[in-house]
Amino acid sequence: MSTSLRTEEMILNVGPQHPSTHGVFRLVVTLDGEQIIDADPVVGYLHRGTEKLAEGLQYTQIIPYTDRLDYLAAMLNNYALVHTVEYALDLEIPARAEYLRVIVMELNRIASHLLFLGTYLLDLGAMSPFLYVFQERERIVQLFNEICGARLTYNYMRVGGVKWDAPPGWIEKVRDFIPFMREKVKMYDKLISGNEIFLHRVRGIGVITKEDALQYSLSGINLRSTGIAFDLRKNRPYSLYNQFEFDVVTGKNGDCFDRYYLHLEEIRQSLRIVEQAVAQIPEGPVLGKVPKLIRVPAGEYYRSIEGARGELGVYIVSDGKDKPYRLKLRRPSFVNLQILRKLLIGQSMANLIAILGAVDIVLGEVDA
Amino acid sequence: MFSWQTQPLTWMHFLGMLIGAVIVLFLVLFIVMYTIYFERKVIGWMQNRIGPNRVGPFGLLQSAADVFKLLLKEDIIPANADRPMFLIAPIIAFVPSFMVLAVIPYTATHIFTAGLNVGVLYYIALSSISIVGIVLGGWASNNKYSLVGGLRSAAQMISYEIPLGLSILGVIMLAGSLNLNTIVTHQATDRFGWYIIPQIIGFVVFVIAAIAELNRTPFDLPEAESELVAGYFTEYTGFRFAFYMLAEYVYVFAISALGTTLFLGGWEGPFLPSWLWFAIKTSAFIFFLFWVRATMPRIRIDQLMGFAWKVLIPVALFNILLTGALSLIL
Amino acid sequence: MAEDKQADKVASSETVEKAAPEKTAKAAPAKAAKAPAPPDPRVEQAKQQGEAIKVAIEQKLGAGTVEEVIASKEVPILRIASAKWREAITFLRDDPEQRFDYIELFAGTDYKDYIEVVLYLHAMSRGTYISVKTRTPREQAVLPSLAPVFPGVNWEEREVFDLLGVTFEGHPDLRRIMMWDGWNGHPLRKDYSEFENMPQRGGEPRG
Amino acid sequence: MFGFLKGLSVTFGQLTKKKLTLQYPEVKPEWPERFRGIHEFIPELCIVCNQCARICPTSCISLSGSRDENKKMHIDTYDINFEICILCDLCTEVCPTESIRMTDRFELATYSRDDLYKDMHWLYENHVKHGSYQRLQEEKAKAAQEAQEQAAKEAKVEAAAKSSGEGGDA
Repeated sequence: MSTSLRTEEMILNVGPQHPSTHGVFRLVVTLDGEQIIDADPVVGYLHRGTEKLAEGLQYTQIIPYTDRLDYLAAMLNNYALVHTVEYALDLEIPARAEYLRVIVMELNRIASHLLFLGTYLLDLGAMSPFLYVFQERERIVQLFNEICGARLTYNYMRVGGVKWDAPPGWIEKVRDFIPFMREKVKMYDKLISGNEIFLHRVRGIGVITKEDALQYSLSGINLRSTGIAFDLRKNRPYSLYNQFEFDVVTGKNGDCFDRYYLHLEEIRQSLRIVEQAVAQIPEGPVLGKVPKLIRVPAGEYYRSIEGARGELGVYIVSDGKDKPYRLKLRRPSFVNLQILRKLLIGQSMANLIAILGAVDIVLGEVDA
Repeated sequence: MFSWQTQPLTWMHFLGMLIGAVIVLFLVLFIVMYTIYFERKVIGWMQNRIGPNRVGPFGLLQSAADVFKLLLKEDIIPANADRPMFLIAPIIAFVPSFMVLAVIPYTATHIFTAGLNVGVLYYIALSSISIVGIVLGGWASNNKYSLVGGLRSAAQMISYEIPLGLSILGVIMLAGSLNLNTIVTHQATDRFGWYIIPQIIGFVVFVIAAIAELNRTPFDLPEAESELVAGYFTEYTGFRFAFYMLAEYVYVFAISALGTTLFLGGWEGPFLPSWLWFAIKTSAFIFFLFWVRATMPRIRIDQLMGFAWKVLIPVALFNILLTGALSLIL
Repeated sequence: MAEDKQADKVASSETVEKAAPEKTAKAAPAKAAKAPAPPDPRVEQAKQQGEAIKVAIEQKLGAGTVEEVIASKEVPILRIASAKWREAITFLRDDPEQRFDYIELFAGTDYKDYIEVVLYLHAMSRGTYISVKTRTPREQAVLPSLAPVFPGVNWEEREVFDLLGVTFEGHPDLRRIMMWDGWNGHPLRKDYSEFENMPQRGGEPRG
Repeated sequence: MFGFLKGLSVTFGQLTKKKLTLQYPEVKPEWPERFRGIHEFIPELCIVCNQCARICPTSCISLSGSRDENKKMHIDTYDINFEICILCDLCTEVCPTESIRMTDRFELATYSRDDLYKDMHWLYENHVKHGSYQRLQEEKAKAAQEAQEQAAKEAKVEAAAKSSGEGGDA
């Protein structure tokens, strides 16, 4: 008779309908007691074939589709597409349009980071921050609503400029928003950053090393949290970013706390950029001279921008027609999510949500 | 002071006791209804929302509507569940929550209170029976999340019973009695005033352990919705779910009442009627629980266990030593 | 009207299919010849850069490893023989002169005659980036997997496998990623038709 | 050490703050002028140029028109399938006559999918109940103009009556 206890691994399906997977994401976790011995992320539940659809659409028509990728930062997606097309066409963009783009992009980055803060704290069990962030986000969303008529799917940028000029008083509203937001960032610092329970749950958890970050092609905050100062706004400036003063904030340990804190810091940096942009914005047209039917010259083009979640790139193969021959989107969430398996193995089950939340994914972008 | 215990048991007295029990039952249900309402309002206000306001004036009937909804809902029993256990678990969790209320002295006249000489012990002993209901519910649901939730709650609640009991020991040493009525009267005459002052360490330990016993944020691991969906009652619906909810909120009231009695002087206080003093103190205690819930993230399970065994129990033991030493010296 | 449009769309996509192979097949090599006509200094510079890298690669891995050097704007594009694909990428990552240690983009394109896989490599220490690509025939599309070198291309390769039907040899976990296992065909291939490849309903079998 | 106390002070401070809840079904949100809601369609202005249907990324617009005796195009049917419309505003952007516009109506919930297929008449009526900004503006201007004309006419009639009266007198 055997005296050893028979143990069994437990397979736990986290998702696709689980409160903390932020959408339809499934994680098949194999557990040995409380320890995770394997984790298999399953994606594709939100796959809409954007890349395939884009092959049958004109460039202007693709813009609304990009709204639906990373739906928390649609302005940045808009920009990534039009920027690549403009790059391919070597288009000159009117100055005012570029300034408006920078303002809305940075505001959108703030809104997106705010939502990360809220949902991350909600994942960790604190529910008030989730409701607080929506207040500031609401102000940003209202600003967007005034400038482009939509709260989430903006469809604001056009090849060669932006669709609308800022309505009267809009720039002032953005200016008023900056000090308000600064106060709120301080409040979050006070509410969250010092909380012992929070610190215990995120410090030293889900550590990414520099080498791993590079090997796994991480980008955005996931990469910067490891200490690598790689921000496309600085390293490969596009739009007007070389004219603004801001810092690339990096973490030290690459743990969940760094990733959380970098979101707060990036909100501060984005506020700095918005402040400068609002102060400098010139008058003028907002749409440059663009042919009615945009035909990208044959060839292949890749441009990437610093999205809210990392390097957001658009790769266009054109055969000279008004529709792309192939459009590939480099979605930062999709690439960043790959490291999840490596981060989870060996951790205890209780850290799963803290790690998953800190990677900061948007399923619309993961699945495209 | 009138007490049922000193009277001979006649049919009339039995009837009186029965009526008294039913009154307490309804009173508690009423209190629970408005505890839930209070929680939703307080947390709503803290989150810049207005909270429930649709049913009745100021949403006062919201909880009643919720209870009705739960009672009218279909009672779904999962096909693979352990049927008898699944059915009985909510009741096991729920019944002790009411029974513990028997020893709480609400007013100066103990009309509804059993002046039990082992009142504190009775409370702690009965409240641990609820754990059985929770573990059974988690097990019988045959759901992995439920199971994890149920086992977590077993580990957590048993661990936190110890610091809870130890933190009360200090009070018992000062009062020299396990009877809750006596503890309240002692506090009125004690030279330090309410026991929160000489027993401040014990009080802090008590509050932390109480929150953990209640499975409330930041110790709400058994039902951590972002990890375990709903923990041990994931599979429960309708009135069985309502039983769990009810048990949870009765305990919120009961533990607040116990804390009030042990540390805040119970019904004792000047000018106002004693029941009002009791209500005010208990509400303040409950408010604190909700306030913490609105602020804190959730602690991790291993940290939670470590906290109980490595921090709370030593602190509580130290408190007992300190109390003993101080009462010898002073 | 809607039907008209539908028909129109199908027709136009067919014309793309017909027109594209000659055009793109021409375009890629033609560009090298065409570019000097209005000499774009960016392209010229990029090509020089590309040639230098080509020399470095071929020194290590033998002549013929780099099949072609072209450029798109300021980005040098090196086409690498598919047999040496992994070796070349490993070299580009590990060589102290190159140190292209970060993959920005991993994309696959169906060009009717062949399938091309494109990589944008970034050198963190220097801040430069290049594009490398390789080709594989459409039938029996097989490429060596880069996942052992860069674990971060794991899912990207799965995506290309799923949507374009390229098998990556040596990939640790080659499964469909976007579509479910019962899906027929590879949607991003140009000859894919949703009508011919009616997918199997329901996804994974239930246990 | 006591970082959580700071957090407690933050949440407590919110207790007295103004509450932000919008009592939605009773109180409707106020949308800015550019808000992209459900379309309204004004058939009189349409020249059947088909641009909206062509630019639509989801092909949710279908229309047909015919020539009248003056060789002018007239719209016959105009349908938008709101099951797939993504309210991207591209159709109003390309419309040369502004016959398709976006209102501030945003509630599209129905009990049946068939109800989401909206025809020309529904789209034309859309502004009446829910008030497209421009449309209302126009109507107001029109009403004002009519009132003015009416007043002018009345003044004329009066003047005429006066003069005729005078004439009668003479």
